[in-house]
Amino acid sequence: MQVDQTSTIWLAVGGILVFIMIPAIGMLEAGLVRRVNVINAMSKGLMAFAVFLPAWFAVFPLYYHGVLSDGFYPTGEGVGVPMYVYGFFIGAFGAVTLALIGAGAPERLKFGGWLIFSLFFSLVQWPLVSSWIWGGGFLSNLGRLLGLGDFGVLDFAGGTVVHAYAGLAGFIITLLLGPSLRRTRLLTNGGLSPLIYKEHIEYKYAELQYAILGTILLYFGWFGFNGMSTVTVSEQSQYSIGNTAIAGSLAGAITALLSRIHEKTWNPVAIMAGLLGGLVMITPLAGFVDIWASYVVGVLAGLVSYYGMKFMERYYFIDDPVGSLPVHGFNGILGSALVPVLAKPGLAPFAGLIYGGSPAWLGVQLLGMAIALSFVVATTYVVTLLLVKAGFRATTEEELVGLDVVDHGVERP
Amino acid sequence: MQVDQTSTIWLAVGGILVFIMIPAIGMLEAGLVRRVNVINAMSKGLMAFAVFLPAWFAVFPLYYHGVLSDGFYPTGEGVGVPMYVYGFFIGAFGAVTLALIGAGAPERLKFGGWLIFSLFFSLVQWPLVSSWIWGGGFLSNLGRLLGLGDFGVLDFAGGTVVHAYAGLAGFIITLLLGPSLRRTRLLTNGGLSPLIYKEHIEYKYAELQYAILGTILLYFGWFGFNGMSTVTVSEQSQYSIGNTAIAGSLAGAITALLSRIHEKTWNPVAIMAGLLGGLVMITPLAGFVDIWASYVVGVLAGLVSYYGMKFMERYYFIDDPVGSLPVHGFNGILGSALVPVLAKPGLAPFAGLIYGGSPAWLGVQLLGMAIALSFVVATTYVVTLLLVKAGFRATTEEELVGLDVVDHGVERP
Amino acid sequence: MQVDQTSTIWLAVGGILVFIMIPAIGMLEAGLVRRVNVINAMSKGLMAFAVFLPAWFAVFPLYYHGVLSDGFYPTGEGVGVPMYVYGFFIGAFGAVTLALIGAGAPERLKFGGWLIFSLFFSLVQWPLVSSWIWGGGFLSNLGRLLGLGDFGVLDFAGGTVVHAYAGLAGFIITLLLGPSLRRTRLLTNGGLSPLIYKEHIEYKYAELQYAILGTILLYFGWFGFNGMSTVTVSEQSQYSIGNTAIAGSLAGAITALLSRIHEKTWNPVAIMAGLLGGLVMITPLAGFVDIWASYVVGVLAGLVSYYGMKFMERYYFIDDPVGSLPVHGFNGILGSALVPVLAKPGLAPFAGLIYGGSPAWLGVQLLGMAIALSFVVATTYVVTLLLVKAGFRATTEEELVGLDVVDHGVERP
Amino acid sequence: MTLVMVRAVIREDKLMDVLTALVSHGFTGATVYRAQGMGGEGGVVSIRGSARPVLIPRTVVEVVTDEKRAEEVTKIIMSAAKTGEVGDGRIFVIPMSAAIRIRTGEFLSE
Amino acid sequence: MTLVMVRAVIREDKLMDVLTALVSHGFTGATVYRAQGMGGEGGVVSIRGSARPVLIPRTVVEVVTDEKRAEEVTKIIMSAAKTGEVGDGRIFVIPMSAAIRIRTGEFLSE
Amino acid sequence: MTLVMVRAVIREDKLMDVLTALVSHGFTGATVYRAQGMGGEGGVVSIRGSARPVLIPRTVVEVVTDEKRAEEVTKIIMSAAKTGEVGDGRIFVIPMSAAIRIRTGEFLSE
Ligand SMILES: Nc1ncnc2c1ncn2[C@@H]1O[C@H](COP(=O)(O)OP(=O)(O)O)[C@@H](O)[C@H]1O
Ligand SMILES: Nc1ncnc2c1ncn2[C@@H]1O[C@H](COP(=O)(O)OP(=O)(O)O)[C@@H](O)[C@H]1O
Ligand SMILES: Nc1ncnc2c1ncn2[C@@H]1O[C@H](COP(=O)(O)OP(=O)(O)O)[C@@H](O)[C@H]1O
Repeated sequence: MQVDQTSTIWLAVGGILVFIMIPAIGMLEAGLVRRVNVINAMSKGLMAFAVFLPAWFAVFPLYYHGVLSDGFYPTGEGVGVPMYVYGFFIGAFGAVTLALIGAGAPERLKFGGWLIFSLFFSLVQWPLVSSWIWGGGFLSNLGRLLGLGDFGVLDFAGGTVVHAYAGLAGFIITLLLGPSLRRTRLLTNGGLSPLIYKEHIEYKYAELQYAILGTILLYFGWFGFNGMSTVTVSEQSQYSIGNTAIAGSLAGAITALLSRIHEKTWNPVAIMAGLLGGLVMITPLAGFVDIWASYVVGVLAGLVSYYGMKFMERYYFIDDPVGSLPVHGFNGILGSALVPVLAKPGLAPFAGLIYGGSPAWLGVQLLGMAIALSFVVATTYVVTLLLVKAGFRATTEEELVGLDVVDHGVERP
Repeated sequence: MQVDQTSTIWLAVGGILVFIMIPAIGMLEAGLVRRVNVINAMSKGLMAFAVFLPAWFAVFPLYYHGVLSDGFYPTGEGVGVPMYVYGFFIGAFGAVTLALIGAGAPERLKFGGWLIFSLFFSLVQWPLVSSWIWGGGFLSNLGRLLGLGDFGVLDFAGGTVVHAYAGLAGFIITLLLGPSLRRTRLLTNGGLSPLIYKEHIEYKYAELQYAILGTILLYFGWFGFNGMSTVTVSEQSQYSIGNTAIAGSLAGAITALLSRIHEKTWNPVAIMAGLLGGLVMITPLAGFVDIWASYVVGVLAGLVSYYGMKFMERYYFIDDPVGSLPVHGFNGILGSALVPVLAKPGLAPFAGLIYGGSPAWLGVQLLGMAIALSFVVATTYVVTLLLVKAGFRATTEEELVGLDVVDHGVERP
Repeated sequence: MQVDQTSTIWLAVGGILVFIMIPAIGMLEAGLVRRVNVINAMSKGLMAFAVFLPAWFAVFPLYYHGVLSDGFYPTGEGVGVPMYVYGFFIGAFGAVTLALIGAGAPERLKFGGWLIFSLFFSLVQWPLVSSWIWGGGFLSNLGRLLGLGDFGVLDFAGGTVVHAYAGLAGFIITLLLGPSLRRTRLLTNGGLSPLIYKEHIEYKYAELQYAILGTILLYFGWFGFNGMSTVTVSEQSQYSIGNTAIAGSLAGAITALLSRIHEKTWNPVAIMAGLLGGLVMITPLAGFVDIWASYVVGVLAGLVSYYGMKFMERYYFIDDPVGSLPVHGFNGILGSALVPVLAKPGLAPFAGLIYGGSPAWLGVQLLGMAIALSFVVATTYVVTLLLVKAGFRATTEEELVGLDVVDHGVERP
Repeated sequence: MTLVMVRAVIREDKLMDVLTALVSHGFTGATVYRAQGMGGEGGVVSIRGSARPVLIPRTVVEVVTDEKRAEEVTKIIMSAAKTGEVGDGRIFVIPMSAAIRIRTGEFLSE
Repeated sequence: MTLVMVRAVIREDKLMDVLTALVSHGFTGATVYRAQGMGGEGGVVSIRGSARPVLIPRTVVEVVTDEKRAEEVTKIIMSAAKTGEVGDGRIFVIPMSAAIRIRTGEFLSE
Repeated sequence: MTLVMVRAVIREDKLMDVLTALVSHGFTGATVYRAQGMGGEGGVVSIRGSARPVLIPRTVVEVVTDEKRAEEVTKIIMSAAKTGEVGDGRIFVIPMSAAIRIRTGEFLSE
């Protein structure tokens, strides 16, 4: 087989852009947690690829043999992308997923426990689940298996495989870890006793700038994430890129406006939630839909992200300061569900409902998502339970002092 | 039409690189303003693309129809770049312009007012002005319209369309906002009364590191900005890239030296002004001139940037802590004016004066620049006046407390 | 000659990625030095390219004529990469080397002295040494010169030309500057007197986050550094990229583990040393070895980086807070020495020992490395000695107050 | 007239309330410090068996005034800083022997 | 009972030791400040001919207690903060006239 | 001999001048704090109708000395910190009952 040079450049550059998103998620988390957990958050960003990539390169050919042939990822007749370039591109998505899960359950899981989860994720969970959809696995053929036509679960760049996955897994972990001291007290209507006050006051976004930097690097990398998921450089590339530019931006503008309306302030955390939420929702759709659809998605994602975050804040037992469940979970699920609705023939292999497509696809898509995500939830639940049992939940004392000191021996003045 | 794959990669990657410059300008501003405006500066960086991109994708085909055909940007015979990839590339330049204007008028315009200006800029002002030069508009045909030959305004990557534009627009806004408290007192020879002292002392570059980070990301992105403005990958690409590497660097070395001479210190703010000033001045020339010219430009830009900043500091009524007018305005204008002087035949469509070119081109170029920039100045003036009238000028009190609290509700310890 | 478009994109993008590593090294240094030297460290990162690039573009055609022909870098029959694109790519490596040397000798060399060294480095030292190996110079033909066959020194992306070079040069400078006050006192068993206590306490990694950011940008850029050193896009590209992804990550995981074992904490500084050490060791090998080899390299580099740093810490007269000698020097030398051992036929021009290759190559490689590095050490020694004689060693007082104030006039609160 | 220094250790987020209350009662001068406090039960946690005090972010407001008005200042601060929860802080009153305005050199008595 | 404020200027890295020692002796309240110190010989360097004081990072621990226990507090701090090297710091004892708990308004006598 | 604490609230950028002046007169010990000040007119602004105090960056220099030399210290600080503009700051003198050197345990009388 011959090397398809332009596709290889496309995926190599794409993988590099996605790569920077991995530690950027650590930056984002660092800006939204207590000051005493900043180094812990950034370290998780580094370890996400340090653990995932070596594991992934060793195992992905086993899981992804369905789409590899002869050392190449076949992109056409007689030409292809060398296997390890393709593996690098896909692997970067996996490490992003891992980093996102980490950000969804910050401040209370000890580092050793997190690394054990990371190993399970890297060797088994993600390779398996992602291969079901992207590696030629059974969910990509679900329609045929069920006798519902050629339809399979379609996920352009990871609405389900990355974002809904991470949002739900992070949610399960954060739930099993139990809320932080602050949340517990709010839950039990306890007052501002010294210790809880300490937690409370240290959430004042003392280093919000890192969250902004993380958001910048994430948006930048997302053009590789979505933009280069077309694999080949084609007319489709203009949609994967243009839609990404529009949906994230518009959603950020929407949440900015909503924060102004409801909070009388242009809340930067809301702006970031919107930008990222818009990017998440367009992810599964980016190369499959027309430009106008990204405006619809942008507005929807703005609403989902803003009200989703406000909604979650009420439930004190869910301690998700980064907004992982609303931003990644909700938007990822809704975006994935919209694929069989908005997909444009010519861009996607099948037509969406609004283009007169078959409702069977929607059924296949939703069923497939449910299967994949249930598996993620169930296995994450079991592993986390074991970790909590094994003592990797930080004690109240450790939580208070902060993981920077407890896990990393770093005490910044 | 067929997709020109290498050009499409070139412009997609270029657009992504330019994209990161947009929020990087917010970082740069954050490092040079008072500590109480850091989050405001970074938020403007985020909103620059959040507002501009959705607006731009909706309107640019109307303004740029002159260079689009059949859903493609025609780069040659029968091949082309898909329209929305081209639109993304150009659009990123627009958002950079908007972010630069914001950085040129920091700390005194309330966020709501800034967003209103952003809308006007995104829907009307920039699409119109940029299309005159880059979209096949009348300034690109000015010579023919005036019967002065085939000459048009040539601006390789935005010396006029981006930098002179932003430098002048920011200047107008900063002028109409009136100087900050500190400047006002210096102006009226008032002393170090508590309030003015507060402003004074908080300008001590407490977080200069963000300006350095911003500068790094800007230089990085500038290789897409200038480097990939060749549209196709050709011999010209080595000039657009090489000249960018040289001119910015050399100008930074020059300003470093000048600061050592005049201030007895290697002033990091001067170094950054030089690096960026050199990049600005080479921008309109990058792909049109030979390598040696970038050395000339580097030296010139170093002088203009350093002495320009020192010169502006005397005029207390111009409150431009980021140095937008000298760095972007002066260098942008001078660089653009040098196009018909230094352009090398074979690289540029016409020969510059030093290669025996026609003085008519210089006339056309200067006239065209004057038309474009006058329009920018006039419309910016009107819109800003309305905003000031509408109460979007921060009051002295708000200015003192800082926009982070006033506009974003963020108070960092 | 015709422009090879895909190679030109590959090297342009590669050069841009390598470019961001230059200032990133300043960030890395900033996070590991005393708080009063942060701006100095970042400024060195900026000046590394501000000085190097203008010098380099002027002189490289003289040194590199061995691989240039007719304005192109010949990559094949009748096609090529435009000379200044190639020059930009290689030049970025030179500026990285310069920045690394600076980071290896922080906090005690005054800025003016550093700039003088930078000029010598940029005009003479690096162009010369690098051309011996990469520019068709005598070390690339050493085997033939010695009658030992076609073998030459092979250095895929700069194990010797960049990392061993920088590690040793930085070591020589730091040695000649003499240890900092803190080290001196530890050396003479002096106690915690006020001044030495001040130094001691300010090494508490107050701004460790910049080191993490620097590491992130370095890893990101390293995909251009190693990944795109294949020049053409080919099957080799999957090794240069895949091996880079694996070796750095695995080494980071190893050092994390080692720090947990020895220090009972997941030390972020150790993690960074591992990530960078792994990248360094794979650098000379990246495109020449099979995927499995990067696992071997990852483990080796983890061990070398961790124990190397611990080993150096004992020798108080070597004051290398950034770990430049162990991370860049040791790993760079070992990685380069492994080329004639691990090189896989088909990827590298000759077979390594384990593939039945000739031991003569190993001899040629080691001899060549010794020649190049001895020259670096000797010339660096002479120049530094002159600089110290000329008074560019900061006095104890200046050292204490910090170079931010002394050299840059910046005093952050 | 004797001067005293009223030094209140308060919750960080009560600062603006306290200052505003002071100003509205005519006390326009104060110096403010960031500090950390250990106090009451709950301030010590044990990490791996060894006790480790937990420091809580605090703000200290220092108002110099004459002895007679000290009680008023104390009351103003107390009512503005109080939440009723453990950890509201303390007010310390310290006698002074002199206060001088640098600008004029005058000795202050209020 | 008269109260005093014991104010110790200590090395930054002795803070946890000092606080732990205080707590283990039953003194659970303290307020902590970051500061910088100039002191003893070696605190002044000359940069380009002009003297420039070098400030060393310090932590200040403030414990209010009654006069009789002040000596005990002083001793606890001294033994925990001492290294024997120049620069260990100072302890200052300042008389106070009142201490009030904001939460309850009660006057404290210990 | 009685000791006093001379506590000067000065402009942030006068710190080095003040310390240098102190050293050159033989006072080599001092402790320095970052603080924020509210004072005089102009320290309060109104944001959306409600008063909000504006805090100005300040530095506090604390010099412990014996009562007799307190005036000298005060004068040194005053002349070094003065600009003549509103906001130059204040000097407070606080009586102390003891000062101890941690390293040696000796009671200091100067
Ligand atoms: N003995 C003390 N000396 C100095 N500061 C104290 C002392 N006791 C308490 N404080 C300060 O007062 C703050 C509040 O005290 P705490 O005991 O937590 O609350 P409360 O007074 O409401 O019981 C502490 O955080 C500490 O800063
Ligand atoms: N006269 C003083 N007034 C206020 N603080 C002082 C005074 N002398 C020393 N200090 C503080 O005590 C710290 C230690 O003093 P130093 O003289 O260095 O040590 P030692 O007491 O061990 O000789 C200084 O850093 C300073 O903060
Ligand atoms: N009553 C006070 N109590 C404590 N600190 C005060 C008091 N009055 C002033 N200060 C401090 O002194 C500083 C300068 O006071 P200000 O009134 O602004 O200047 P001036 O004394 O020159 O009129 C203030 O910023 C504040 O820190």
